[in-house]
Amino acid sequence: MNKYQLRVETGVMSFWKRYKGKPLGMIGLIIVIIYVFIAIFAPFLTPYSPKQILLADRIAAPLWFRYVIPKYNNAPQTVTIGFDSPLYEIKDMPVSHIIEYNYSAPKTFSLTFDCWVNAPFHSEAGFECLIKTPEGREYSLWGKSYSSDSDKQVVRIDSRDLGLKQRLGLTIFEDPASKIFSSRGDYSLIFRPNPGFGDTSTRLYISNVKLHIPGLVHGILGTDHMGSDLWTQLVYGTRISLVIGLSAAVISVAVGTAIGIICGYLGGVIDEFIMRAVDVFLAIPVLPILIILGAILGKSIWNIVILVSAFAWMNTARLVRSQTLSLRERIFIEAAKASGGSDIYIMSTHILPNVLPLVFASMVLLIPTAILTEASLSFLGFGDPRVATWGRMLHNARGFGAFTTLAWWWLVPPGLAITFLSLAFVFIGNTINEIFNPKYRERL
Amino acid sequence: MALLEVKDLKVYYKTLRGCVKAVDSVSLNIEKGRALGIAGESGCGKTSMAMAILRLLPVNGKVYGGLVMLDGVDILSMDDEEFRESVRWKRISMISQGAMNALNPVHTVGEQIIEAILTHEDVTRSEAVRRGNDLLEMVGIHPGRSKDYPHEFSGGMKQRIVIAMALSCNPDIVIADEPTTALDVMVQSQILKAIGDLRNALDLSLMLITHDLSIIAQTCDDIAVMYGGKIIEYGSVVNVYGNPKHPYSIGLLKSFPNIKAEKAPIISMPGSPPDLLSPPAGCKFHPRCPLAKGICLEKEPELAKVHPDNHRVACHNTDMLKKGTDIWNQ
Amino acid sequence: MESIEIIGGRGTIGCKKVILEVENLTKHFPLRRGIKGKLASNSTSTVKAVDGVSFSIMKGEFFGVVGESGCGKTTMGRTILRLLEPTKGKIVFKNTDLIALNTGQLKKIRTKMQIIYQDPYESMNPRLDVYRIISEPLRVQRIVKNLHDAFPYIKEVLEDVNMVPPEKYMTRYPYELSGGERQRVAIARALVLKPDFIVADEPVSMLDVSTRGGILNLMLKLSRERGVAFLYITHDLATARHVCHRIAVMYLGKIVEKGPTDDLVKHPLHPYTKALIEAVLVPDPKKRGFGEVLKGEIPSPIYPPSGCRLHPRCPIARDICKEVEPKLMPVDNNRMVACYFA
Amino acid sequence: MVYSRYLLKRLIYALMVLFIIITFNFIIFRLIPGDATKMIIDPKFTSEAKAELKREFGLHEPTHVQYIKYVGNMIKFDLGISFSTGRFVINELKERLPNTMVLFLTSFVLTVVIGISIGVYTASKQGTFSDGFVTGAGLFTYAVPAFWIQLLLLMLFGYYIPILPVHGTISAPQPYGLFLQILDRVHHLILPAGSNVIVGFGSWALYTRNTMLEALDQDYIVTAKAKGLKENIILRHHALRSVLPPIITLVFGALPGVVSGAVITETIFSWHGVGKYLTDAIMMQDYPAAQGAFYLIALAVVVCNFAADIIYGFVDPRIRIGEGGKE
Amino acid sequence: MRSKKFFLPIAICLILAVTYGTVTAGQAESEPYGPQINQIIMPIIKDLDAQLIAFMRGDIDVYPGLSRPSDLDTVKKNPNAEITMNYGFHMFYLCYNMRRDPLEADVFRQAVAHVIDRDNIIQTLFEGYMLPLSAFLPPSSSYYKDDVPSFPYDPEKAKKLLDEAGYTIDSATGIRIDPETGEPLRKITILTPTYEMAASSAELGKIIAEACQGINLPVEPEPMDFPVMVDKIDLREFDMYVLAWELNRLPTPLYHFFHSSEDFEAGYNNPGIRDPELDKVLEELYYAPNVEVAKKAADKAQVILAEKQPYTVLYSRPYMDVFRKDRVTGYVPMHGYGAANYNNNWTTLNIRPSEGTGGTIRWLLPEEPKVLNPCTASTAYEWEVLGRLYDGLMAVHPETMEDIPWMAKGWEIGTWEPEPGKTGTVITWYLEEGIKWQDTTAFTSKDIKFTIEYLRDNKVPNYIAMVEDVVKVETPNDYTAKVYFSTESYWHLYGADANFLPEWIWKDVKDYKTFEPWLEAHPEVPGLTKLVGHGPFILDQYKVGEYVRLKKNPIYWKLP
Repeated sequence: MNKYQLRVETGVMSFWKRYKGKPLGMIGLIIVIIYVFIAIFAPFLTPYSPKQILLADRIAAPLWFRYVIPKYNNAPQTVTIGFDSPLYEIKDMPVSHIIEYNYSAPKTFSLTFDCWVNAPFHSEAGFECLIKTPEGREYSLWGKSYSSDSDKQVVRIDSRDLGLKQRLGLTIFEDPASKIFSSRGDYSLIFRPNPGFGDTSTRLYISNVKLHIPGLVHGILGTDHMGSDLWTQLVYGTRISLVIGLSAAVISVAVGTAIGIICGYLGGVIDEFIMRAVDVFLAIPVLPILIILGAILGKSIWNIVILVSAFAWMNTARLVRSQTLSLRERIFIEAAKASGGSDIYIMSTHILPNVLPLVFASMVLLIPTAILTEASLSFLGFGDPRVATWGRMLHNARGFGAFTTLAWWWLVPPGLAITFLSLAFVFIGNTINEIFNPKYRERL
Repeated sequence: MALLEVKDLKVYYKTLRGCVKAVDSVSLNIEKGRALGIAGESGCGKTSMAMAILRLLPVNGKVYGGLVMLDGVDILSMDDEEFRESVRWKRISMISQGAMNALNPVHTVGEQIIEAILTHEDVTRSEAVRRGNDLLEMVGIHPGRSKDYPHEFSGGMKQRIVIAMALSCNPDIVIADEPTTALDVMVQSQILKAIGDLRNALDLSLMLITHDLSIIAQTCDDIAVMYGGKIIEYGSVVNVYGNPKHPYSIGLLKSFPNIKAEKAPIISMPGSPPDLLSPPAGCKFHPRCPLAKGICLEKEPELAKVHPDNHRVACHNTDMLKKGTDIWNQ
Repeated sequence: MESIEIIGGRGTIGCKKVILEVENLTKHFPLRRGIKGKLASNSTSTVKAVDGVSFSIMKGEFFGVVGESGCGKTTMGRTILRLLEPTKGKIVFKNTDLIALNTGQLKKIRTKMQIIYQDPYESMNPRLDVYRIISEPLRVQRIVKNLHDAFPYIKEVLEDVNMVPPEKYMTRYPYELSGGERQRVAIARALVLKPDFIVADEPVSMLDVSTRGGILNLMLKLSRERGVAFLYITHDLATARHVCHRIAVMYLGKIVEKGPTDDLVKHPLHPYTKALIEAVLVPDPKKRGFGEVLKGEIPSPIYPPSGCRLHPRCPIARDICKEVEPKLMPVDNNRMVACYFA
Repeated sequence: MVYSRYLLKRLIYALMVLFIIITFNFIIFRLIPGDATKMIIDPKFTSEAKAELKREFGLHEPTHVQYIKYVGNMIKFDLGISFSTGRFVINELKERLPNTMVLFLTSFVLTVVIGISIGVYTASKQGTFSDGFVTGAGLFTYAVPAFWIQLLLLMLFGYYIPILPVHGTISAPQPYGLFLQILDRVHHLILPAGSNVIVGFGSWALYTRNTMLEALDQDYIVTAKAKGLKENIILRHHALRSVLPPIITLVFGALPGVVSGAVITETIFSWHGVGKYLTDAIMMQDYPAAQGAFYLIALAVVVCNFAADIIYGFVDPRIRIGEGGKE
Repeated sequence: MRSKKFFLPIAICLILAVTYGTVTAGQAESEPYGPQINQIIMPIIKDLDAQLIAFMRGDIDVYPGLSRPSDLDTVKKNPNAEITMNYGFHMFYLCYNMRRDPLEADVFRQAVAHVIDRDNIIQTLFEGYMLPLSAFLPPSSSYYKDDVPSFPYDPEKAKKLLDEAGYTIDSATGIRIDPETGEPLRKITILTPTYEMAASSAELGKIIAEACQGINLPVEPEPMDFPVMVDKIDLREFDMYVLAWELNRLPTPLYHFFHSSEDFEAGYNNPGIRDPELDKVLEELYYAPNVEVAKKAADKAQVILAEKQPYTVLYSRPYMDVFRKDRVTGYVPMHGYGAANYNNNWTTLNIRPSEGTGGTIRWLLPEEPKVLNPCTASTAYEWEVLGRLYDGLMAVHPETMEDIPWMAKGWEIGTWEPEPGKTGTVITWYLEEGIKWQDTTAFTSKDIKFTIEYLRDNKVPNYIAMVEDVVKVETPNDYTAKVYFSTESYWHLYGADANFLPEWIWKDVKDYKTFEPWLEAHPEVPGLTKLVGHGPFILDQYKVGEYVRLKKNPIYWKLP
């Protein structure tokens, strides 16, 4: 088949017509559209913000594990119980509240309430706060005596508190939460005045009672080491990855194309010089230099974009240059010159449109490279510390115990997200190449 | 019995846009020691035919019918390995289109000649080297250069090397596909002369494929003119050149100015060769033929004998063509 | 310059107007050797593609330049149009010294001189349709303001090159045309500015044999009817003989022989011309035999032989040929040859 | 000889690159905001001590003097003294270099050899499966974050099924006996090198297959077939041999990327090598150390590229004999 | 007792942990004879996950300084793990730049102190395993005073304080108004390390900032790279920052941290407190002739500091050292240093396999020791190795934290007149006899003289503060050394107990900085390097990046 019989069609419509026929290209496009959708509507896809912490226990598993993995069948979701009445006035009878707890034992819990007493001077008003298990065991969590009126006090009881452990007769490495909530059924939260609470004028007021049991399963993807929602991080990471990938690719390809065309077309010393520079740039190991420059210039997203572009334009420049070189020798360029076309006219009317398909494809193929580079940087801890990216999720997973807790659900999703997005762009880029540049086969 | 006999050979290519009948029921013979020229414009199927004979068609091309008999043995139905061992190069060798590309740039030319010998013949390496050197000498290249790489030779020399290579296993038939296309006239002359000399010396059969009628006129005994995958005229060169019977052959001959004859107008045939994806019905030449009539549009003409000396033509209008009628006069 | 062409013996061949005069045209390419090479460049490492060529072309004349590949004929064609900058020499086109022109002036004069290329597939931007391809010169030269205005020009010129109906072809892309059609489009593009002079660089060598004649005849017709002068560059002496009024034979950047076509073909004087003619095969099995062709191949133009450049291959070379380069000398009124023994 | 001139040219070029890298190295580390020695200056240092320290690191001199000295030092491999340890950077690098070389060479050679072999094999066996396999493997290399795969493998074989070591190059303590020591090293190499191979071979396979297929379309392959050569001779002797030069260029061209990969691999598998040294040094803002490590890495790349040029010349006769194919 | 660099910003020595005495380990065996094992292999594992898995798999027997509280869950699953927890000399604090407005106002700082919910922070960030602090010395210190004025979590109180001081809330911005300018307060930032460097510190900064915002103070966290942060702190370009100190058992850091003479660029007085009364007390402390005076001064200083709040001290981190109780025994929990620290001689000497004696113990080293040169080694990881190669003149009692005789069987603290009218301290050491360097050379008072003069003359930075006041060292005989200081201070006792260097090796060392004694073979004794100490263990092998192997010193003077 004669190479000249290769049909080169122009026009968006005909391109689209042919693109439509490529299944991989369409899959890629659909995936990218899904990602873009996720990026745009991130706030609507998750109720949390990526920086919100303590949504559940640290490294909680995904909620749906309950239905899939037997081990998690009864794992608790985050339970926060606020008691109906805002204020209890307790005289001498205990107040108790039934808490229905139907999960397996949690790791921690906390209980907060405000309390104050109205007590005559030198009385021995006091009370304790306890939890009674379905079996009838009682655990006293807190207690205090007052010898006079008190100001309102915020009481915060936390299962991890060493004092509480001591109070419960546990060693410092034992865990009150799992001890107390070891069975299922109705627990009672009791505020019990001291025997001989005092004379009739003594009043104990308790308000804002809130029991919080962080869940061991949470959300779509569970939580990280700070109890922050992983799905939220994943969703917001999409934004960053797309922004970084697209802008780095656009910048570097624009630069590369301009340089490539100018070098290829004008040739001479400029070409020689820039191509040597390209060689030098290509000989520099990218990641180390990005790490160094990133450390020096600061770790903002835009610095990363610029740095990634600064080390990604060379291949485009080479490609465009070689294409331009061969185009320059093409007779139709000379024909345009023979008609009196100026250099700029020729570069813009004849060369640029002819390299554009190549450039476009290489731009699309650069996006995953940029995304991967950013992910690598973030993974190594050299990314922008202020934003949640997929690379950072992996960094955290590695640094904060995904391995030792075997929390594969923390490790797998960000990688998959990167992979699918990269694959999608590769599909699109290859399809564009197939349509526009069938002769051109780069090593993927 | 002819040395090589091609019978009703059909070679089709499957492409995305449809089936291309590159060679459509072609039959021809080559006798021992004779040279057959295949003439035709680009895309007429001449190269496909050669490739089919050597069983070197690209993946999408396939022989859909016909026989290729070498000494009465059908070589198309032969087992791959057997064909490779006993036919390729040993019986039929090839001088391919564009000698520049027929030599592997990363091996020395000597090596490339020797490996053919070593593959097919049970000789020692030194014997092969000696023969390689002889061959080079035969085509006019100093044997000392056998250690050089292809890019160190000029185009003409490379072509000579390819010829030497083609002769390395003493084949019966050499298929030369446009052996001089990329060469200058002067070198072309040299090469063709060399081929001719070797053919005489070695009593080779030759199938020479070219678009240039002058080359066939100068080197071949017989000629087959192909158009649109078919042979439309077949005969000895003397007959065909002297008395072409097909409008296409006539036009083609008239398109070649003869520098050594009186100046004659160059004619041009209107239109262009058929698109083999959707060839015209009937005679494939009819859209361009000045003589085309009703039957030409419907029925494909047979290749029929028009002269006792095995001159065959596929045209419905043979009888209308009297010698000297200037059908292409514009 | 309203001049009379004076050839060799200062005789006249007629009172035709000279449209182009080339004098001692030289084009050397420096070898690409990188920055370091450039710094230490010495004059010997250049490709002497065109080395002192002189001739002139009349209005309406078909002037052929024949030679093997590598003889510099293509370079010469481009240098004349100043698509390549000449190293030295003089090109006078319609009384204007082309070499002295600046970019703007050059652009203007390009309307009067055009080029047709060997490869019709390559000479058009594959991303443009016929209409745009042909209208490009008009737009570049600001003869029309926009694409739309170019319509009458394009219609006319397509008719001129026998592409009828023109509307059918205007919207096609090059890949939808056959080789012959493309070459017609190329001619149309060259013609649209109504030039006086066209360089035709092997315009038919890439075409199928059956369509060559049409293109040649079309060019002949144009030169006859419109008085367009052609510089016909080819390696094919047979077609050159068919169309040209005069032929110059080039070898290694030099013209070795020059003269009216028939004269030159029938009675070649220079051994090279002779060999060239001998080498042309004839499509006639009755006239078999390869004539005496020169041995070897054309040497590298980087290191051309001393003296007469043909001497290493020349059957009649003598000692003097190795040392002193023969000048292109007039033989008779119309012919010039560069050989001591011609 | 043409080849030697070619080599000289490539050598000059390599030196030029090296020089640029040295300069670059010099410049970027002077771009650091503030004083580079800040990290090591203990607050209780007196001002004389600080001045002394600056003298020690040569920071008291004017920039151009520093630069000249710097270039000289780099050539002499005097990479300065680490801020964080006070040791000569070159000594610290020397301790780590063998580890890096082992990991790097093993994984790179394996990746390339396996990749190319698969590419050659699938080129000869065209079919849906091999097509899909090679394309898939190529996509895998291109689109999947290598470090992620390494993390997954680490998690799988280090934690879920703890059969492979998760850090380091040898056991502590090293077993006695050479054979056991080698075995021990191999055991530690499996995960890092193996994961590199898994994520890396695909692109080689795909590229090799593509270029092989392209080469198999060449006229000289058709000629070779016509010559009746055996299939695998054509494949190896003609096709592979002629695509080797571009593959070799690519092999060495891939080095900078591989070095980048090594940085991550070393971090993930706590491999005590130069890459990890570099990241640690940057984390600690130990600039002489980072500079030294980077210089060593860049130098390795330059040397490898030069080696590539030499080898390229060997495999491509056009370079060795003349008519520079690479220009 | 070897006090090295006497205090380190925590992140420089990275996350080394040290201890307190609520101990569950095997009972303290104070029999000071050892070592009981033949060798210690210290695998270097930097990766926290890898450390944990190595312990869980049984690749290490001693896992000092579990640094992520979350790992406790995993460790607890191992029935053979014994966790010891000891509070150490760690102190995490929030520092205010008192040079800057509005932080110079006492009430402002006190208000901020009131909004910090230490308990909550400790529970959410540290699983409850930190010790909330309000005093200025860590509780392991014998100078710790716990009954200082405190500012417990009470946002209402904070609001009230501010309201009363005139910091009213601007209705437009919702930000409090600076009473001096009448304008809303400017933005105030809290510098924190990045999440990468120290996630909990970063989170802490965020929590404090949010708490401040809750009382209408415009405070925001600003995470940054640690070196940049240190730089800014040195240049006093900060409003507030959070960071930790790793202190020692002496109260002298109070002087460095808060004496006005230390308030210069890059000086230790980061908050920039200049309080004459405090200065006086601190000088008393710093130049105290004896423990009693020091104790009193330290108490006073802590009270003043608690009121002034130049720092708000937040918490102290415990040391959680984990042992495989099925494999090893004999470890001694200790105040201040934990059970596995190199300062804890008792563990070093007593630790032994659960069954029998001799054998090997695998002891995790969480960082590369890098420099095994006693003059330049600065990180705790280096001392984890070096500390076992050297021995001190004094030792610390594991329970009482008192100085007890060790290589010196006794000492005297006296005074002299370095010049007329001035008083200086003289420390006289009386050495045990028969102590030998590991290469069998005798350890004598000459070595003390040499070392102290060597460190002083070379201005070795790690020691110079300790020995710069040394005027001379006299060695009346091989077992007596008199060290003369030009100033009077009880603390010189610790200054004169450096890591002693064998004179015959070090006297030829030109540049102590580039000397790499562990890489040079000992000229006489095979199997030994030039890193010669007198401690219980000998450096046998250091495979960089992999492990350190120590073997028993067969001529250790305290062998059982």
